[in-house]
Amino acid sequence: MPLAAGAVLIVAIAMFPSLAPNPYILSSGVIVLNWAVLATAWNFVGGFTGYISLGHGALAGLGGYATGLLITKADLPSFVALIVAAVLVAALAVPIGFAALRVRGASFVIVSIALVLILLLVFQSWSSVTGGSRGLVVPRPFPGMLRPEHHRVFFFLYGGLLLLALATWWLLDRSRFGMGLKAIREDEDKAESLGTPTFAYKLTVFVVSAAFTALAGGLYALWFGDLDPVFQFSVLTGSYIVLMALLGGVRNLYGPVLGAIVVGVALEYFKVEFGNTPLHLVTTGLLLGLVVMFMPDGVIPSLTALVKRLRKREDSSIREVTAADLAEQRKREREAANS
Amino acid sequence: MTLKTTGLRKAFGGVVAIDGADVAFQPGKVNALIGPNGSGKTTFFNCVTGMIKPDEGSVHFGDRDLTGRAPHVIARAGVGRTFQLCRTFPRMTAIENVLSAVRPGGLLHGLRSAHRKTEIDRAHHWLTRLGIEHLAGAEARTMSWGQQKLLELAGVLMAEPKTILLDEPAGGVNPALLDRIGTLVRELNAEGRTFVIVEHNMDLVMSISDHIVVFDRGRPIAAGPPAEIRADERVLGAYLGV
Amino acid sequence: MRSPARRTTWALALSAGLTLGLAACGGGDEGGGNSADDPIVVGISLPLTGDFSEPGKGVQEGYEAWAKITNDKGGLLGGRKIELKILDDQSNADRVVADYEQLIGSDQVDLVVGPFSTRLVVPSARVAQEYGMLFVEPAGAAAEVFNQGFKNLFYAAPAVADDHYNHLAEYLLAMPAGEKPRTVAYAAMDDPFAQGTAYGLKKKLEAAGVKTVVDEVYPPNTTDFGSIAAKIAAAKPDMVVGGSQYQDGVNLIVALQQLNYQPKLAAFSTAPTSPEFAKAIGNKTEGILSPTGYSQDAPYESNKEFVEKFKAQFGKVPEEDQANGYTTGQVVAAAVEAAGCAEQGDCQQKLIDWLHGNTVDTVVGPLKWDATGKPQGAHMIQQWVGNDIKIVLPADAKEADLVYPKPAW
Amino acid sequence: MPSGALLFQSIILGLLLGGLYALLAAGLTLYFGIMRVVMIAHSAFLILAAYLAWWTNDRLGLDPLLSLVVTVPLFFGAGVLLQRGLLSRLRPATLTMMSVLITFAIALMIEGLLGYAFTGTQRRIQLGYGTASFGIFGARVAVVKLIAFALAAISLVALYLLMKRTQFGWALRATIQHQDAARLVGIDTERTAGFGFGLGLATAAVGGTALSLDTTIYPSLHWHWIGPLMAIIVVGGLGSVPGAAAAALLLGLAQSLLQIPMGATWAQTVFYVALFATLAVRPQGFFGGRLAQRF
Repeated sequence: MPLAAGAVLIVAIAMFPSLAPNPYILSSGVIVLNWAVLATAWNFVGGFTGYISLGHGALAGLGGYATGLLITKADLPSFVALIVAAVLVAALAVPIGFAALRVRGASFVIVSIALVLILLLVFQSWSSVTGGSRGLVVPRPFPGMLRPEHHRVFFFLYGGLLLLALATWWLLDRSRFGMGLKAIREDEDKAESLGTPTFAYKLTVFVVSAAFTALAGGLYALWFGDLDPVFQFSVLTGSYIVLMALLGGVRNLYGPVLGAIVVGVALEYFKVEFGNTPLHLVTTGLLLGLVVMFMPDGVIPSLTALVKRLRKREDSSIREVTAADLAEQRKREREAANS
Repeated sequence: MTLKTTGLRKAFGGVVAIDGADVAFQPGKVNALIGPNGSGKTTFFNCVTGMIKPDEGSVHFGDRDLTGRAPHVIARAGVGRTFQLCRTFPRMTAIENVLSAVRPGGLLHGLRSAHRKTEIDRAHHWLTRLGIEHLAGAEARTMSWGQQKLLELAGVLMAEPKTILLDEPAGGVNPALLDRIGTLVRELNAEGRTFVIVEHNMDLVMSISDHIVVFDRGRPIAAGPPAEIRADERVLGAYLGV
Repeated sequence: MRSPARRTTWALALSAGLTLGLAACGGGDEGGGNSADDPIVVGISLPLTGDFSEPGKGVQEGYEAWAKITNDKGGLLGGRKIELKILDDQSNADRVVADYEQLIGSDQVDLVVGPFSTRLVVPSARVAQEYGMLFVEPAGAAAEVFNQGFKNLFYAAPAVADDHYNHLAEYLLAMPAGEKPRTVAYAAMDDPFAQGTAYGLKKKLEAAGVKTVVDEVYPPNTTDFGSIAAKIAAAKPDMVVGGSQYQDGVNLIVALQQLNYQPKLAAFSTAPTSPEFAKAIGNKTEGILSPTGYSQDAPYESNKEFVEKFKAQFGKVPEEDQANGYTTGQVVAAAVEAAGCAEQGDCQQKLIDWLHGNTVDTVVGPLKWDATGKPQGAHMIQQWVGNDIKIVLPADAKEADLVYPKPAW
Repeated sequence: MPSGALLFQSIILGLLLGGLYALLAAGLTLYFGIMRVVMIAHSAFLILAAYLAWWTNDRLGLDPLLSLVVTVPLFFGAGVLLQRGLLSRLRPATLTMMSVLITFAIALMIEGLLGYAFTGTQRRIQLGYGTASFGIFGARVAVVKLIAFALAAISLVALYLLMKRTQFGWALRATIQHQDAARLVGIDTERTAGFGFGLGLATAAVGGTALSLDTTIYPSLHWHWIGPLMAIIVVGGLGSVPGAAAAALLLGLAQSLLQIPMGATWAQTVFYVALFATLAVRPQGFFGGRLAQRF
């Protein structure tokens, strides 16, 4: 019952600021919620269609810069700028998606990484507009507000955005559109032969995902106040998002949120305990590798499977191979037989 | 509506897989496409259903030119197909597998719930008809090979195609199921659906088809009713490699 | 659809638990009282790894020297020892903010002082401002630091970046028309400080009619300087000015030398004052100029003590970065002694008010600030002569004469 | 209009750079040809090799070129291990996506370990002949750049001869062109694939040493290489070694020439513009590749 679980989440978000012992913990909470929104937004593409994007960090950065530039250059009010920025990024996602989604698999990942790198170059070089490596200072949306209060407001804003993203995911999941997307994830050719306009579906969901990602990035810009291309367009952001979503489980509504909480909290915790060392990268890489090799479906399905197995052993004969693997196997056998 | 190709040609590098094929399938009948291994039958299927773009020639369904169109456009035009190695959506339940074949309208249409009663009823109807209703809630990957073949067919039927292309329906199935598939094809054909079947099992082909097209080296070399084909020496020659 | 429901409940139960876990952890270090024995905890975030790790470590040594020297003399406020709490921000703006957030909000430090590099100063000064803390910093030299409207910020060095070359500009413009360099090439890192130094000089020379023939700005992570050097060498300017940090300056000089380009004058910020500089460019340092805000031989009272005790502590002489860190400490200490307090809360405003109205004697001379926290002074100019770097400008502080045109490198 | 000397100088620099790109892109193409793997960690290994060369020089006082004696066999072994131990164990259905993630994870680990071992500080080999150069028709060519180019060129020629003249090369090319067919004629494609990976990674070892001679290195530098390299293999047509080499020289030259009017950073975007244009207009690449559409 996703609704009941949603209620639990709402209560947890509502309670957290009053439970947080100091502003630092509250600010960490904002960061974790930011990750949760990003991972959920990523999952619109990753979870539904199975296309793994390592470039969502760039979309968030774009949302942040668009918000900041609209405020500083176009004098829009902060939150109007946020919405306009999300619309702009969604519009930009159309040509990006057009290049990236026409081809499958490898090329999509290449394009997603290239997106991060090219935007980094552009935002560093085009300093007359973006501020270049000096960064961009985003005016405070609530001038004069003291920092702890500022954190609290943004914690709730992020909470609202997360719930909106989850609700959208849930609605899509139940729709025929969502069914078509899942079919794409399972077998794109087959889905197409059954009448699903796969390219249009992929593009649409990519745009939706980009819009949510941009909203999270824009909110971050308003909260954080300083944008620097090196950190807004970092490949690392995308890899954390992928790790979170995969770890939590991409097929589950709350998987990415769970992943974001686990990884996000761990990141903050290790930073406080051990400082900020390059070993973070090693750990991230190691975890990502382990998840890909041994738990490609994430923690939630693995745990459920484990529980199921412990509960009723007679089920253990269920085959663990996919039809695609079977097909591969059969192809081999057939060719061997034909030779 | 007649499904027909004119001068269809497809080469992979230097290998010509289909070489100027002119084929017309008889509407309302069970058509069979036979030929030795490597004669280009599956490539032909892929060209017709848009999985591969032909180099030359055209594909028509009735008056409609489907040459080089995207697979989903061809599917929506009323040409459904199964795959040689039986492809289902492994992590989706049987009922979801069938429901994904609902012909989606525009994008807004797609936002409607996938679980509307009329669609679910239709899906259950096809699962029942194919005798796998009891597996409705099971994920496809947990089903047996034969069950998956039936599930795949159920999905195709859900899209309400006028013509159905089956790529080796008898591949890897046991004799009991083979009989069932044969009966099903005849029944579904009797309800007005055209079939085109690529098959190696000659018993099945001869027993259920009305019209047979023989492929060799990428083009049809003979066509006609089973009795005629059985007597055709060119066919024998093609199979024996004479 | 029963099993997804159970999964979901699972997930939520777990996440709720973690949320509470996050709330609970790190809640331990509440600030204690302020009795006379309690140390004064000074929170600092520094780039100990990443782009700015070299200067970051230099500043760290400066801070450490300050803490040791002050504590050896009995601490501040009649016996309270100084305790440094240093975090590594990896030269990363996101981290630097989280660091100060942690230092002020969670660790409840009594004072905070600045990180290294302008890019990191602005975000961290904002955190300090929004918590109402004094923020003295050793490295935010670029103009934009001072137009953010900060009221709590003070730059603990003699001059902002744009004024670093003031003495050199004066000297060049005073030369007879025939000798004066007529064409100049500028290459600067896209960094507020580094670019500020080069562009400060550029503005003054252009105003006097000296022609700019190349004007290149490169991002901080640039490693290949071949094309920039090719452009400069092809334009054959009389003088080349590099707005550099460290490695980029080294790389650009090497690339220029590979093309066998011989300018009459070469000025680079920061890099030439580093102790590793000569070795890094294969000892072909002849005639290179560099501005510096600090000299070990400067005659100020506290400087002698600093150089001597620093040598004893670290076994080497202090450079500019170390001096900057030390100066920052001196400024904060002066304010603390004058205001008679060092803790979060109302005390911080007292410290800020005092600094706005007074002059502080430091190892780089007496410092005073305008309302934006900008110091009022200029940098000395050094030149590599033989195998040593010597002060050549201004005239009253020089150790050697400026050599012009410079010998071939 | 830039002067002729500057133009000529840029062409020389572009060709020298293009040679290195070509060698590295050849490695990436090998992986992709063998098992449709986009090896994100290729450039991370490149930087690792550069660090080993730097370390050889800085800590042991030896010429950085000597590090090749160790790194080439080491990387070959690592490549075989990587293919046999990790990539060949992934499910074929999701191989492409998951292998990207695996190699991405490896890249992160290498970057992290380099940062841990050598800190994030920029490093540069200090060679006695580091600033030496000679003139050629008015352009100046740095000795170190020429050595780097020679290393790349020799390795490419060796790779070419290996692929065309040896039995292993035949087996490798057969495996790339049609795995199943190769198996049918008795080639042990599993083993060949492993060796192919080793060969690919060995190019990173040579490339890294060449790179270290004249560039500053830092742990996260590999991101600035993988982007252009991926663009090169897509433009060259995924899976085609000559295509990749041609694209590498062309784009390296374009980058170098564009630096004159646009500056170093903007010039780098030429790779990505080429990448997007290729995918939008001609996904199979411009130099006779064959695979992009399906992968």
